[in-house]
Amino acid sequence: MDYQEIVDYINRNFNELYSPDTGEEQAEFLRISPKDWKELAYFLRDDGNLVFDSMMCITGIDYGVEDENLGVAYNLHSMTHHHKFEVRIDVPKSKPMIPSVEKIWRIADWFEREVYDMYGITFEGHRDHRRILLPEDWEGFPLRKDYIFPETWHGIVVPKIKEEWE
Amino acid sequence: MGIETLTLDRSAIQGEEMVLNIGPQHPSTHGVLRLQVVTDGEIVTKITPYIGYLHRCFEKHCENVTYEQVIPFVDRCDYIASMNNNFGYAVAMEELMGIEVSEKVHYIRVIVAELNRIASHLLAIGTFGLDVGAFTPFLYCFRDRERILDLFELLCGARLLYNYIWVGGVSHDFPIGFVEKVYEFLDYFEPKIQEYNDLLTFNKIFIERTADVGVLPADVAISYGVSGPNLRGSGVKWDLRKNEPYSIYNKFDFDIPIGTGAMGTVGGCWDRYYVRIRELEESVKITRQALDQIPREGDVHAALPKKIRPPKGHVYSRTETPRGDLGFYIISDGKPKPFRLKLRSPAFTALSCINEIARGWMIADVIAILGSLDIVLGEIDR
Amino acid sequence: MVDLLLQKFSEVSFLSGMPSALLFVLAATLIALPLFMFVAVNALVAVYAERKISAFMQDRLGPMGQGVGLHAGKWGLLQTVADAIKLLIKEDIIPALADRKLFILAPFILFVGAFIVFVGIPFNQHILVADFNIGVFYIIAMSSIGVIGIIMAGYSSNNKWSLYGAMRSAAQIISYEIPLALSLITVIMLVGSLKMQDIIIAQHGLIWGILPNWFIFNNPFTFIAFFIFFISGVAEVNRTPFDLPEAESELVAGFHTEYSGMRWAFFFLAEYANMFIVAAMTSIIFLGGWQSPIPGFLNGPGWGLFWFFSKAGFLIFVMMWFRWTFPRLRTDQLMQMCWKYFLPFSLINLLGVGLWDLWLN
Amino acid sequence: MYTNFGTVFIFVIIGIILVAFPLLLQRILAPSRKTPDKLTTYECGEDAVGGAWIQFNIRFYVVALIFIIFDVEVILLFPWAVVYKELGLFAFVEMMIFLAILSVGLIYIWRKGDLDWVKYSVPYGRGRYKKLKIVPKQVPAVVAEIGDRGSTIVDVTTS
Repeated sequence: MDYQEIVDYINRNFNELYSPDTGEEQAEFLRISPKDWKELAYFLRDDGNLVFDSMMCITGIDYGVEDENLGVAYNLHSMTHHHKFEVRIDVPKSKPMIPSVEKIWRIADWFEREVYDMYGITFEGHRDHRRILLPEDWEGFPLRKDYIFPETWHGIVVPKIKEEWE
Repeated sequence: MGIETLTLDRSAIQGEEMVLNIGPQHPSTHGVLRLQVVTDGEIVTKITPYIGYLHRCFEKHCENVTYEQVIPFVDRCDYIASMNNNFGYAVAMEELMGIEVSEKVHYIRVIVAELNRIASHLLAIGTFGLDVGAFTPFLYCFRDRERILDLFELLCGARLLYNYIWVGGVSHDFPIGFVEKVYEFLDYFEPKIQEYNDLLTFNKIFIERTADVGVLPADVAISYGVSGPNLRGSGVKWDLRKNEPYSIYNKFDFDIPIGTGAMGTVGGCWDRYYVRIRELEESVKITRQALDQIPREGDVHAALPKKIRPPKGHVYSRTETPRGDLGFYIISDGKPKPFRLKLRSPAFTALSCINEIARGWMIADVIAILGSLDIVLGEIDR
Repeated sequence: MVDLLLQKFSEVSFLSGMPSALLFVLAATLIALPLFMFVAVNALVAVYAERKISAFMQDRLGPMGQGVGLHAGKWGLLQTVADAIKLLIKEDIIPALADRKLFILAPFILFVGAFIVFVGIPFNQHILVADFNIGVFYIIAMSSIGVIGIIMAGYSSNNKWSLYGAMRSAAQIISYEIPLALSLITVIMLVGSLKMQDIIIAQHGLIWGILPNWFIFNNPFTFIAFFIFFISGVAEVNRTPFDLPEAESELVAGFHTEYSGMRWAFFFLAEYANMFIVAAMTSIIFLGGWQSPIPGFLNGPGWGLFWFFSKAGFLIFVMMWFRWTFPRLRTDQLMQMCWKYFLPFSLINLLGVGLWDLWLN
Repeated sequence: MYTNFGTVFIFVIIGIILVAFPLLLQRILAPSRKTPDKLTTYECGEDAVGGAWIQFNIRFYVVALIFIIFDVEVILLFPWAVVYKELGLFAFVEMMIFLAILSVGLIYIWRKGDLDWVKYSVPYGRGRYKKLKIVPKQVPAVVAEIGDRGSTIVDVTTS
């Protein structure tokens, strides 16, 4: 199935709940709200026509300093039917909470931890919700666009690079 | 998806549980990985990997440099297979920008990528042998890997971090006589595979140590996003070069070796190891075909502006590196710097399943299982 | 040897007035010093040989040096000497949490345990420090003192890796001692004496006119016993594929992780001394010791030394060959190999040798 | 006049002196700049979690016991082997009966599984338990189509 067929199929099963993204990006992904995610995730994995048994990637996105949303992109792939799909969930920066799919695709465990580590998005229901790449006591979420680099860490001075990276 | 929980037979007398750190300074963690294991005697009951010792903020860096300048950073992610990483990034960028590169560039990329795959697998095989205590195969592998590095040095001046495959082409054409040298290497290398088999693969002790150990069933592997030789070792015939051909891989005739459980259960360490050995042969096959067909004439650069400005949009593209699916999620906002660049690392996903498959085994087995997963910490920590 | 020296002393005028106990101590010391030198030189040579052999097996050159300046001498001959000097001037570190007394004592026990075994080894017809009437038994007994040193080292370091190494070593060495001793007994049954020289002399002559009458060729059961003995011996000295107590890819350095400098050097010396002991014992018991392969050919005391060292040297080479070609076994496989294969086989061997002997006589 | 063991005793003393001498030499030659970090126990670069002096499960109590039995047996065998040629058939039969009794013990321990290192189970595959009952797991149809999934899940109830 290609992208359009998958969207239609989901809409048939979910009562026309989701509409394809119509933003200016000519993007092929489905934008949903966090509350529907868990149910959809089970459907995507277990439905006989979709069988997205493989989670390729989870990417956290910060839409910019002005934008009030953070996004998470889930890239799915089916090893059975050889089709792909992308789901994107936007959450407000004030309350970044997304249900965890760590029990559905086991790899989501580490990917979600990484997104939390870098963007501070909390994944509800994650059994091991910790930082993964950064030290446990790191402050702030470095991949956010408004992240301010720390001067020191545990007394170690971070060398300042004067010139612009270009 | 069947994720079974481990049950322990606690009828045997229990000692105190000991918390043991394997790494970051340990001979066989393949970098600076720390595994905190809970052991009961020699048996490991729980493994908690701690990563990030090599974290270099790759993704944050990428947001601050232009698209061309990302390539050296990509090199430094998987420093064992830099060519393949460059290749993956170039493929992703070309998909994002919708450009087509010339025939010759495709051939050059395939040849260097396959050579680097051989080099990377040689390292994996050698260090795996080292992990189970065989020292000699390691040096044999390095001897042959050295020849590939010499070829790359001739090609682009660097031995480890090549910065060779660029967006829209490669940095420069093959030097004179390079094709003949590669032929020469392949003729030299092909009989050597038998040497590894004699020395290590079919050694009785080696089989005892690795077959049946650390079994990774196919469904668990897919659920954990394990890819590449590790997934194929579990008996899943899945290779992006064949299933989702990128570049010109559909022009070549090659097989996808999978784990068959010849020496034990499908998906054991031995299967993962043997898939790599078999892939050496396949890579030699592909390289030979590419060398036979490569067009002599042609430009190796696409007509690109000095500063690449991809159109607004996003792409998720993945390619097959020696370690598995290397994915790039790139979002462009039309400026010369990436808005967001995420690298989906195959070794990251492979390592995440270590607690699942390695508990219940002994310390020696945990080391062997870790070796068989062939992780590169530079790529895990990015 | 001691008696011989005492006899010599009695002929020297200025020594004759001294008390005999003092003379005895003097004589023993005069033998002990060269023997110690031998142990040290043995380690130097063996380390150099190991480096070169491993290098040639691995398609490289090993230590080399040429030209002027600081280097390891021609063909790297001075490499091990440089190593020894480096170890001597290295800082000696005892971890703060370690059990100091045991930590210091361990290398003494390990090394002295290996050193006194040399008392019972006949190098040729005459060079044998003390010809015990229980010679073989003495060597078996003394060579297992080393394990106490290993356990002590591992335990006292208060390091988890060392503890693992020590525990593995304890289980391994005590287990392999049984097949080792049982295959030794097959030979003693045929000789009827525990004296080392008697065992060697019993191997004089030829069988079927072609093969030397060594116990390895004596009958099919001693042939098997030879292999059990040798492999168990390799396991006793913790060499690959049985180097679990110091498996560097698993246990970092096993029981001697915390040792450095000279203290570590004595573990090292003891390891190579033990290697020599195993090779020497195997060649004495199964390969005719200092006897020439052809009776009456090149048979003097000097040639005796030559034959003894070439046999032992070959077996040491085989041990190195093992090390650089085999992967390492796992603990449970190691134990199973001992208890499930070697032990039943050596019991059957015992039965077989008994029947063979009864049938022939 | 002086026994061979007297020589051994002197060798022990000389051995101790010869080990102590280089250690003293090292104390003179080598630098000694101790720092608290240098004196910590090696734990792969991390701070050690707990010490090593714990109750350690070596899982070899039974083997330790059989070792003692067999070692005593070996000691008994040495004098027997020396006089074996003189005593002939009688000694042989007698000792074989003794060995047979011990072997029964070995076989018993073997059958009970005490020679196997552990009774732990592993999550997937048979691992060390070649004889365990294999319960074929319900393979999801999806996965079955992807490739030959040969691995099975072990029933962890040891027989």
